[in-house]
Amino acid sequence: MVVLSVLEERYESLSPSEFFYRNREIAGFSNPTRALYQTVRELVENSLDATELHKIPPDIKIIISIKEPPDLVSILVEDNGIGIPHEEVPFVFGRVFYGSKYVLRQSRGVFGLGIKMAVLYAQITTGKPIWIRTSTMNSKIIAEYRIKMDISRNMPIVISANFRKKRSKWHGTIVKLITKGNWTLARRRIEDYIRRTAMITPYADIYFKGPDVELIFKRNTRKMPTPPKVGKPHPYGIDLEMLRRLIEIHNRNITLRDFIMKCFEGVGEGIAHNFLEWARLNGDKKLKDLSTSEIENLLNKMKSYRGWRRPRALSLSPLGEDLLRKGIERILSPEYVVTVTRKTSSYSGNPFIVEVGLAWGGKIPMVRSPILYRFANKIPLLYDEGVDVARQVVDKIDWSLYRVKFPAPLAVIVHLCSTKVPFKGVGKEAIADVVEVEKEIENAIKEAARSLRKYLTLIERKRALIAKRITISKYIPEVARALAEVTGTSETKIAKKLSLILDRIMRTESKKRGDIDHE
Amino acid sequence: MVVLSVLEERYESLSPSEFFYRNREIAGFSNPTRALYQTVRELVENSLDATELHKIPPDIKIIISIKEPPDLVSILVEDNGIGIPHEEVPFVFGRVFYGSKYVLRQSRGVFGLGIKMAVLYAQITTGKPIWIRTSTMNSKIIAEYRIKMDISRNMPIVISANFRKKRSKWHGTIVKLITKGNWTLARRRIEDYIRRTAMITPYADIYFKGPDVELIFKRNTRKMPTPPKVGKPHPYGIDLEMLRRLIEIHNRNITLRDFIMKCFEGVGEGIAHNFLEWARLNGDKKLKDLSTSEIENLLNKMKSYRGWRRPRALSLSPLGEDLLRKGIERILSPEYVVTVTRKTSSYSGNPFIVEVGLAWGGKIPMVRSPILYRFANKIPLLYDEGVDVARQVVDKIDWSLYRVKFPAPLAVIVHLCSTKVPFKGVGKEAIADVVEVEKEIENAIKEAARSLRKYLTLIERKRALIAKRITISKYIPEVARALAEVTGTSETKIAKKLSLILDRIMRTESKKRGDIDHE
Amino acid sequence: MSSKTNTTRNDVLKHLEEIGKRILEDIGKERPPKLKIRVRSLSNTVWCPEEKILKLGPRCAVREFFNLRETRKFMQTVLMLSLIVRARREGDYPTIRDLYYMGKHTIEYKDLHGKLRRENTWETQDESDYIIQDIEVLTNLLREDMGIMFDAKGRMVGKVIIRSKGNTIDLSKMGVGAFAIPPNVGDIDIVDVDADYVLIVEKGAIFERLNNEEFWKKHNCVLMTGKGQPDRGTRRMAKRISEEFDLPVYILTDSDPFGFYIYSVYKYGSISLSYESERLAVTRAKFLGVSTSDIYRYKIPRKFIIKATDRDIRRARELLRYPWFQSKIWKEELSLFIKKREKVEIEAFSGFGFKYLSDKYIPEKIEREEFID
Amino acid sequence: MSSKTNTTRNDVLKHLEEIGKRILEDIGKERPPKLKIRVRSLSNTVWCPEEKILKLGPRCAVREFFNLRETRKFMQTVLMLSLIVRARREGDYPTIRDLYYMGKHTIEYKDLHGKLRRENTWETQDESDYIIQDIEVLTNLLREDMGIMFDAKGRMVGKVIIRSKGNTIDLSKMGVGAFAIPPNVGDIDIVDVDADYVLIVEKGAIFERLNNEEFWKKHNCVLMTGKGQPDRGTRRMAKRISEEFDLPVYILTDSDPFGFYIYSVYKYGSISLSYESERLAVTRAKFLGVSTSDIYRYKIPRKFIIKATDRDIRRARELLRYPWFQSKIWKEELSLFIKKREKVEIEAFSGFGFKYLSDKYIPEKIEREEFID
Repeated sequence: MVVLSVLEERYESLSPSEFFYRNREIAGFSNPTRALYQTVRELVENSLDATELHKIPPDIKIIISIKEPPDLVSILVEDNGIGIPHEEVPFVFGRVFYGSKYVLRQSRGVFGLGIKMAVLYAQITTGKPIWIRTSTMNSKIIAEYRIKMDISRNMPIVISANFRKKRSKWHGTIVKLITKGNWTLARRRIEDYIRRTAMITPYADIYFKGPDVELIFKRNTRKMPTPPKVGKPHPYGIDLEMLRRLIEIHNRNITLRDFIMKCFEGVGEGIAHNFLEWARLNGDKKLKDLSTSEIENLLNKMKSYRGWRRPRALSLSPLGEDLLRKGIERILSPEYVVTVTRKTSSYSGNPFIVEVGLAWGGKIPMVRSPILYRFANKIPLLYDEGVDVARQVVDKIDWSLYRVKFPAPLAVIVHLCSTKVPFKGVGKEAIADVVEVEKEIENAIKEAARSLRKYLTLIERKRALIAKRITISKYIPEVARALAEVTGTSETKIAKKLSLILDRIMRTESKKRGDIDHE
Repeated sequence: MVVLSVLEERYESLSPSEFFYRNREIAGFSNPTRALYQTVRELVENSLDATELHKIPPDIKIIISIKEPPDLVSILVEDNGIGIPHEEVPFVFGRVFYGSKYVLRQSRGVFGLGIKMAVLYAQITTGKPIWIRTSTMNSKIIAEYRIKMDISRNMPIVISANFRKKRSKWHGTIVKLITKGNWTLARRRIEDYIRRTAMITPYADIYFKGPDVELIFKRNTRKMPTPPKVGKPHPYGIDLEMLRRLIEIHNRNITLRDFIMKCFEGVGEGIAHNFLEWARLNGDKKLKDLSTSEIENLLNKMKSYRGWRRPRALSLSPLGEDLLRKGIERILSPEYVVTVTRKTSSYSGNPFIVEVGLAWGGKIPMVRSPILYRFANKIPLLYDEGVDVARQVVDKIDWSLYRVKFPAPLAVIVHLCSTKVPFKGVGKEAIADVVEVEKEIENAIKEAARSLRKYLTLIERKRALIAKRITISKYIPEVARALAEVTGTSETKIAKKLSLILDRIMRTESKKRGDIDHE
Repeated sequence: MSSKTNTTRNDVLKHLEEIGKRILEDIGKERPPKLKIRVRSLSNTVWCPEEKILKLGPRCAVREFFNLRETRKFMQTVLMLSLIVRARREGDYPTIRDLYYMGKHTIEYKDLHGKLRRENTWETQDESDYIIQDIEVLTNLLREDMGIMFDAKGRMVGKVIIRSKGNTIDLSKMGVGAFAIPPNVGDIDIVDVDADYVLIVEKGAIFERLNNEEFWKKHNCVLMTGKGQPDRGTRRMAKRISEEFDLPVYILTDSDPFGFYIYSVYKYGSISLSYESERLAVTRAKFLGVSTSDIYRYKIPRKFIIKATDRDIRRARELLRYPWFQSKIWKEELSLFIKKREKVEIEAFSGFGFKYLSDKYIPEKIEREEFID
Repeated sequence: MSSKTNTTRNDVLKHLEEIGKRILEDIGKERPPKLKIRVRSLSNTVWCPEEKILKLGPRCAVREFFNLRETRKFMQTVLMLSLIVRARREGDYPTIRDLYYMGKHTIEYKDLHGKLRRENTWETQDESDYIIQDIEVLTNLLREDMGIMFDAKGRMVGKVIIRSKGNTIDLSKMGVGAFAIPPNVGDIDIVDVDADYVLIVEKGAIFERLNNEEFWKKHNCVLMTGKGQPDRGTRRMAKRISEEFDLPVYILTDSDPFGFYIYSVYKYGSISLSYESERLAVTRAKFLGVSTSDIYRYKIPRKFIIKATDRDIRRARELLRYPWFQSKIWKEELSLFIKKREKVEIEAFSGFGFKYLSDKYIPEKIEREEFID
């Protein structure tokens, strides 16, 4: 144990789990309140990944209960996902930097860190192991484990392992752990998180039971977004290290041309040819013959060539306009919704898609500035809204151009899908202001806002016509009375005549307005 | 290379360097501007640790120059520190989570991550290795290395290594690397960082030369703060994992009583006795006989016992009131400075000391709210001032109680020393609002502010007396003229008499005021 | 005697009723009723160089009952018309505030959402006053002629004999007091004036001081004040004395754009009431002072000089754009003001001694003809 | 004839000079000079139940030249004293603004940092006006008696014969006009009054209307207006007619706390000028209306009723604390106002027809003695 060392400047190495044990606030486990919230998130997100990525409509159950003493909280999360191969379970839950998500596609977890941090935090605060029951789809058995971590060696410790024959068709994973946490303080966050998760997964049944709360979200669609595929890197997205590795793991006998076509996103024969010509590179050269400086040159050329195709969306899984609408409707119950899913775009070679929803009226309260719901790869972002690029875009937009005058019942939903979401930190709570992303969010919101404007204009015009009749009608008796006094003519007669003229005028205008509506 | 995998759900492990390579923004290497600034910081902080911790008055040289193409920047940092044992050099620079700082004492670097990230970033952006020349104090040779990293294996690659005999008495380390960076954008930050570093190290000679700038800070003292010692953990600061490990690495034959006395900060025979009695524990029980639940009970008892001594400052190295004053004077040239170094305090078992300086007048500009300079373990904090607890405390204080009316020429310097600084994130830029720390900062500022108030009161009183004479004197001619007109008496005569009376009154009051000054 | 009331009560009534009939005619033919009213904005206020007065231009606005933006004003116009007709029929002298109350009804109606709402025929007196002005323009009758009263501020004193309601009044025999000018100056006959000129001072306190000193007796003039922006009674009285007895009128104000503008209101009429200039403008009025150049000619000490505000400067720039400030001398004065950004009050002359104003400044300016016409 | 000027020009001058001499005496003996001036704050305004007027209490502030907080005011006081002495010596009638200009000098001095600075003896007229009030208190002389002029607003008409500067003026022979009341009512002799009472209306426009209708002739009264908060001339005139000819005075204001307060200023004096109540308070004044209970007694329609502002309510609460509003009936009226939060203007009666006010409301209230004493 190093803390007891009295030697000056003793050099030594640290295991990753040890590092994160010492710096757990990096991953959001800074205090019992935050840790409880973070644990729920990590478990729910794993469950969603285990279902959605495989086109299984998720059934997620989350049960939180308070133990004795009351700062011990038990968390159980169950899903109907693909399950975990039983031989992998100890490592998946007991080793930092071990997992299945280190590939180029959109998923909720990417750092392979969250669930281990939850295990680690539970272990150091309560000393209790994590309990897992899982079965894969084709497996004939159900595995049950109790696992702890050997933090200094970054290895799992299996406390117990049971395997029994599966009688039902059940597949999925149930995880239960007991951790230190403050339910009272974390409650609002957790509820908010689950509500927002339900918004972005209209096809999921979510059941949540806490010590003093129960939330049930039934799916309002069985349609699911297409799961993402694993992609190849885009030439703009690589660096020297990556290029060097790509060259190394390939058959070093292949030619430069074949290498480019085989290893990179969207590079066909034509593009490969054009690039090599433009870059004055010999496409027939074998990889093994490239010198270090030639590799550096290749990289520079690849990064400055303007002829590559944009990255494709294969590896992304946006919700799509229909599903996003469903999600918004089920949580916000608005009067009007418009959703926009943009085409794929990219920054630094990473493909991304922006989806936006605008929800108006209904149960949305009047607010001075739009309510914002942010999502990244279907993860709701709760903290740090102030520094998120989406907030900045929303605040920058001149809403009056779209006939929105605050206070107004307006909510904006922004969903960013990317193989690499440009977060502002490991907290995964705010998206950084990358120019390309900012532009796409802005375009998406503006596109949606144009539809909103059309809707509001229509509503407004219909109202204006009725309002005109009301306004003028109410003055008719007054005008008739005054004219009667001045001229001695009958008041009723004057009033009748005036009403007659008004009717005629309204008929004419109503026709004209009708034309405009059909534009 | 995993990115090419097409298998679904392939499980695998990641090396720490690979993790940070993929998530470099976590450590502040998000873009070329930030990376350049971060690289300078990491190198300078390593240099300061290599000198100060060993009572060597630092001579630090920082040279930045622009290469071709101009987004390549060369950074050289030289120190007169203790040097690195030559066999350790490859690991120190080429392996993540390897270093000498994983002990319980105050130092600038704690995560053992920064310098490796600089190397990693340079390597992936320029492909160039890092160059190091170093020699330890007693070594007869000077070692020169060129090193790269094998990122996927987290191992150093030694490109070249030269050893030659040392003829001079030189010791220290020179590091040079070429990285991608934007000097124009990073310049202001880097300058600011160096200026503030000079403020907190009045005993250091710092020379900085950039492409278009030169800064020279000569030391104005040779006194140095006492270097920190490596400490033992405090009972409040441990968790279950830690306790388990402490028990494991000790001779399991020793008794519980010996264990407590030997392994924990400030536990003598008396305290151990009192604790065991209070906790109803048998001090004679051998460690090896403790069951898991007994260990859990021991932990709970240790954490709830109120009789431990506060953690000591042995492992901390505050600047002290004199040095802090020197530092402030050399950078801010104020009219008045007061500094306060508080006694050791602690949060969650981590000892910490707060130092505060208030600087008034002189070259400090008039501001609407105090200028704040924040330091943690002698590291200047530049970003995220808005969320720092020190800013919150400064803003909360009712400065008018201390006779400060804004705009005023006031700067506040806050230095927090701790074996574990409660940062808000890995960015190391803002201190979290830990209650104990907040209270100490507040007390320190208030203590200093009381001295400031005394100074301002003194100045003000002297002024008030002179002002009174001026105010009344100026009316004498007017009063004399008016009375002369009304009564027909000579104007000069009246004026003379009035001046006489004024002189007499001022003499009396001046005596009275004098008394107050000496209170 | 052009500006004396020459419309009898009956004439006025007929004229007003005629307007009502014209509206009714449109309605009878099922045509949307409308009123053509000359626009009372600055842009339709024209400077008539021959008569040297401000007049309303020819531009008209059509006030249509079935136009959403005009409907409320149309209703208010016919309402006010009926109120004035009623007062004339009954021989009443309402104030403009009386008319406001007389006409204020509550109209109930259901809004878009079927909710019962209330609206008053007019909310504030601003609204009803605006309509009274519209009716003055529409009928080409002044409010005084329609028997409408208002708060009058003017005072005068001097060798003037007037007759009203059978009384003969000698305005040189008011002692330390003065004659209070009523709103309806048209109901007064001016029998005789024995004076060389009329002096109008902007400020009431200066009037009292000069009256106490019997300035008007010593200098054989008629002394008047309208207390700041003059009311219509004061203006009409000044116009009548000047025209009926062929006397010049000198106006003494503070030296600032508001003082200059007060002078121009006496002489040319005001922008907001330009439709009545023909009956109110004192064409023989001359600006006696205090002019901006007087500040330097009379070497007024710096401590009495007030820094002009941005508002003053904006006002002066506006004056420079008015056609009736286009004489060489006014352009010079206003440019000097804008350049120097300095103003003074009449009372600043007291810095030279209490009697400087009456013994030196006023007589000297008149004698040397150092006024602006 | 207690309130007529009975101090000659010479008396005044001597009195003022005496104060200067007393100060000089202190200085001659090398004692810090000081002035004892009665405090003019609300807290030192006392209600004198015997005389039924507001008076200044006995509390004095000592104004010491060598006290930092008082030094500037001391200088200003002796400066103002010298100005008034000079005007009296020369027989001038300055306005308070003239005095401001006469006394405004620039004092140059070096500040703490040796920088040359300038300061004026006073900056704004507020400052010099404040000192004039101090001198009134200090000398126990009214400003009118010291020959100081100000802007006077009052008008009157009725069967009143006055004499001033050798002129005899019949105030029933003003035609459609009226007599303008000057500041220095002390210089007027009231020769004869043939009337049953004095009616003071708050508003100028109502005065003009009633004068046009010849209300005073029909109802045999003297008609006056002070146009809102009355000036001192109007108050003194009302007091003199009432006392010298033993007539009751009825006051007609809007129905709101500001109207009630105007009544109390006529009757008892104002807080800010309580030192002059003895010479200005019209002790026989009665509040004719419009009272809060009148709103309900006369069933004024809701649309003419104005919602009281928070400021109105605060004002009413203040009135309730004044000793001169402690009669049962005033307490009831004010409490009713605070409860109902409603106010009306005099003109609201026009809602019943133009002549309602003059033909019904005023005569009826007087006949039935429905006024508040």
